[in-house]
Amino acid sequence: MSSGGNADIYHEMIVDYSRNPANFGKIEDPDVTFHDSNPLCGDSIDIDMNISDNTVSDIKFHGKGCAICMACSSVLTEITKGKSLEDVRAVGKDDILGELGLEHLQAVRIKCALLSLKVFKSALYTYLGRHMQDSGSSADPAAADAATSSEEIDRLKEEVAGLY
Amino acid sequence: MSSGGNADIYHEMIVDYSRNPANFGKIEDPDVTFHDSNPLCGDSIDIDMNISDNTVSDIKFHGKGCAICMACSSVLTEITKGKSLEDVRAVGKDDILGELGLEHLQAVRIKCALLSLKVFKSALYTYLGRHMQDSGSSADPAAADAATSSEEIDRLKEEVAGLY
Amino acid sequence: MIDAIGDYYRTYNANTHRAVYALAEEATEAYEAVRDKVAKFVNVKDRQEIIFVRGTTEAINLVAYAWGRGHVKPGDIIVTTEYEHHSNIVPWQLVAEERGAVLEYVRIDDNGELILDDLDRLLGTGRVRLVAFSLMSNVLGTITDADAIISKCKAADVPTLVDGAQAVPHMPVDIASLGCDFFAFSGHKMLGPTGIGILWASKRMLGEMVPFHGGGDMIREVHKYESTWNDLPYKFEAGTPNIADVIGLGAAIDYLERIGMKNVRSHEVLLTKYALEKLSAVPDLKIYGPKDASRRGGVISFNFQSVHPHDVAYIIDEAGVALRSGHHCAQVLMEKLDVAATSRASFYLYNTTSEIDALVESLDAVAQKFAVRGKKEEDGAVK
Amino acid sequence: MIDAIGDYYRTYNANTHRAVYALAEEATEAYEAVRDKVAKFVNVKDRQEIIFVRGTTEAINLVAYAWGRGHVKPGDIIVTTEYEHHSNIVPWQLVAEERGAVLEYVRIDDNGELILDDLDRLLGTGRVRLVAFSLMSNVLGTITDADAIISKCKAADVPTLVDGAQAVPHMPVDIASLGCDFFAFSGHKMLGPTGIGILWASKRMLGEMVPFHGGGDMIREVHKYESTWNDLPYKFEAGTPNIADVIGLGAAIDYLERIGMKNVRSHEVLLTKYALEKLSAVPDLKIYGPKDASRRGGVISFNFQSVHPHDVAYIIDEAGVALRSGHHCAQVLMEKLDVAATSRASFYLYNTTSEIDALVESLDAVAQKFAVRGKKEEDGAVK
Ligand SMILES: Cc1ncc(COP(=O)(O)O)c(C=O)c1O
Ligand SMILES: Cc1ncc(COP(=O)(O)O)c(C=O)c1O
Repeated sequence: MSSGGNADIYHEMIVDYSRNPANFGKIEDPDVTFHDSNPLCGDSIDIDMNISDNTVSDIKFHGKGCAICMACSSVLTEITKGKSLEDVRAVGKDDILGELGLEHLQAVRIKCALLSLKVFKSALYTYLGRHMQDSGSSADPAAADAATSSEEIDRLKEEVAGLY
Repeated sequence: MSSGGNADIYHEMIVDYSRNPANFGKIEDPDVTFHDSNPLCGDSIDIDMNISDNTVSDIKFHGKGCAICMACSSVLTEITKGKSLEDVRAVGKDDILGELGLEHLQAVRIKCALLSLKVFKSALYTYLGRHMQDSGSSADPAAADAATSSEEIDRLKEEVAGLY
Repeated sequence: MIDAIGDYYRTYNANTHRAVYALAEEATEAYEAVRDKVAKFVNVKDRQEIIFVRGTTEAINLVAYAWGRGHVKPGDIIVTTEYEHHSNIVPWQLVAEERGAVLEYVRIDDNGELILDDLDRLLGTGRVRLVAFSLMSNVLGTITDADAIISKCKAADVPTLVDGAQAVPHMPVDIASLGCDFFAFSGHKMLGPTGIGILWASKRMLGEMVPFHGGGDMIREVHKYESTWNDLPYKFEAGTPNIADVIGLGAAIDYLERIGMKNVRSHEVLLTKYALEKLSAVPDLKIYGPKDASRRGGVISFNFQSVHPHDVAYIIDEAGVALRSGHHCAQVLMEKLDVAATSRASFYLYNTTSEIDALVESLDAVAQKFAVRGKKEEDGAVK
Repeated sequence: MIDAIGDYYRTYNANTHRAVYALAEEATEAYEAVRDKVAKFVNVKDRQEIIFVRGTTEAINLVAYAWGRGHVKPGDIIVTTEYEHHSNIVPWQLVAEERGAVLEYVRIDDNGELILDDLDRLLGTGRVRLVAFSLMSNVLGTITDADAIISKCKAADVPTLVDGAQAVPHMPVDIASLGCDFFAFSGHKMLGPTGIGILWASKRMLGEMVPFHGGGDMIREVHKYESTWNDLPYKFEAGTPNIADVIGLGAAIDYLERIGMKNVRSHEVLLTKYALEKLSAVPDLKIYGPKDASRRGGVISFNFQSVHPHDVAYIIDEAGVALRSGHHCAQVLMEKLDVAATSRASFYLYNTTSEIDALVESLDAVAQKFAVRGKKEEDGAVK
């Protein structure tokens, strides 16, 4: 009956990240912040971000989560930090899972692994939505440049809804 | 799986009674009347009675019911008609079932057989309860004679509740 | 189906959703897989709209509490029909009383079909808040003209609830093309276990609904003084679900799909045609509902003029066709037909014409026993 | 239990109550016999007070709807405790919000036992309408001092609801001598099937209650515009009951009675004592709840200071003792303990001390893997 190899996923990298998560903490007065939780296990993650020049200039996370959640959150922040908005919009679950050798994670644990990605994408569309309004009422050409269509935001929302 | 011998209970006497029930009908302006039904099968019976000199001087029933119900109602009215209140208070389910050879009736059909007895006993305590009040406020010695203690009425109510 | 339930208890008996370990995962997967099966079986696109409940009764009560109490206003009209099961009448009586609304009925004609003029008249008042009807009468067998009703209601912007308890087991049902707002049915009527049923409701309606039962699994976060709710469908599935019976229902659906609902239906049409013909020849027997087998399902209700259906069922207990006598939880219909009860034969995929022959034979014997041809003198007369 | 359910479907699968024929009679008898068994098992004198529901959650919601909505008034206080399951919190939040009442909590002390001074204070306001508490915490194992609570409530003329979901499977329970007004429990926690549970309520309370679900079986007579209700307990059992699972529950009760609940309890006390001792030796492990095995049941919750319980459960899935990690549907308690989740081991009559040894061994392995002795630098710190 046992699915076997449960413990395999707890390799050194995961354990290390869970003990020393990367980019763990809060940003004072961040450009955008988002919170979500998994109702079944009680994991809960906040992500704070600063965005300048269409780039994730800083990102930190905090909250409570299991080792899988902590490791994936760490990897997510490492992957996205310093990247352009365009690049991070393309980050998907395979990028996170692949980095940690979790491609074959069981369905129940997928939520642990992807909670932070969900929060990240939510933070992103929150930022873009706000930014779009701003750019509508300002004459800043850089902002107009970065402005995103509302379809793009809807697409992100859908992606979040379909994540797990 | 079949309990066998179901049809045995439909002997001639039952069929006859169901086709020609005894004392079927209504009494104009009866001394007491009572109605009840079986929620599961939809059988419903009314009993009307006249009572004089502490005797069931007349009794009729009407309503809808199966052959068992009709036969038992017929037997009940035949047994009780003309009898003293004391005697009819003692009439029990075995008197009815025995008369029709239904001693071994299955649990589900017992309700069909005893609905009219339940209605009869209910009519009786309704009458006695009313009568007790009457006798309290009147000086009629005959009434006082027949007057029943409220315990006796409670006992009847309990009997009704425990019938099936 | 029995095997599926036994397997569940023997192997992956663990509570769904709650725990991490492998047993629980298998239980959750099996449970959720049935949700997909159900969605496919009745053609629902979005699995989040499938809510597991105890049965049709709970499904309709859920709507009455979680939607009805918030949306029915004093003076509103809730419409149902004369051939409904109690579970599609009593919940609306309770809501109507609580909210100061009224319950009105679409009547039936002599053929046992709905008089849709009644619906037009009621919709014309502009006060109708909901129209609730069964897709197939469990007494008369009548197949409701759901398309006509739903398009009238849509035109009047009135939501519809369909009781599919009798229809889903006996004919192909396509909720998407029906276009109703709520749809309820029961597992035990489709060869599945007791204790499990389904409410389907559109996302739009579910979004308008408050939670029904509070408790485990339906929450997102519980704090001392407030809580937030879980996503659909879990918001409406509080407490330990009836896991084993959901899995049993899945097995029943597999079985029905292997046979094919079209085949189930056409087999029943054949049996019904045959039975209607044979039963018409039984002396003194009144048959209720449509005479045309293409407009009805395989339940046939009938009565001898002078033998109580209770007695009929009891005497022919051995005939090999499930014959029930009673009000079939449709007392409003009984009142309309002016009887206390009816006898009802139900045909399903496993029945044969020879069983119908056996039924008719035993009915003939009953007729003989009670000599129904010779009418009793009193005949309902009250002296 | 599995055999009983299989038997039911193979032989007497027919709806209870409704039909005359023999199959139905056997089903009804088997179903009703379980009602008697349940009554005897928890010492209830009157079988009419035993209502079959889906589980504890539905039982408590039934009370919240059918009694609560009629009796809780604006400004009233409903009292529950910090160690309740969501099913004994959320229904009261919903009632409180709807009726303009407030929900208040009896807190727990560091030992995981209720601070009854809180109850005295609340009862002192004279505004308490109901006190709802579980007889045994499903997380801490604490056995509630029900006698003290109920006698305080009786003195203040306040009704009490007892959640017995965790207690009934694990210790002898005598409802008559408890003296509460409502009592709820679930079949699946006592080796019975999922999908079945029990609400017991005193005749007096049941008499004050309006129907909950409307539908079949709960009615006496249904007319178009009004209905009358069936006798107890059927008034509260609408729709096709979960017959098979009721019968399965009967088999589970037979089994427990053969063993004897006193024996179940004393076996668990032994295991709990043993486990508490062994677990205390695991490095860095915090154990919640009473330390005295005579004041608690055989569920033990614990946490490593620096390994998430989710990971613990996953890693030791093979240990042979059911170990769950999560909030155990007790998020209010988690908030109080200041954790997201706990690991929880549950002991029952079939467990042995060698399984506890295996558990402790694998916990040691987890501790080693995560090297819990060497604390990580950040340790909860937020930069
Ligand atoms: C103490 C307690 N109360 C209530 C419940 C809820 O029971 P159910 O999910 O069967 O409705 C449970 C367990 O699941 C429990 O442990
Ligand atoms: C048409 C119809 N509606 C509702 C029901 C009630 O279903 P349940 O008793 O499973 O809740 C039934 C059958 O029992 C039915 O035939």
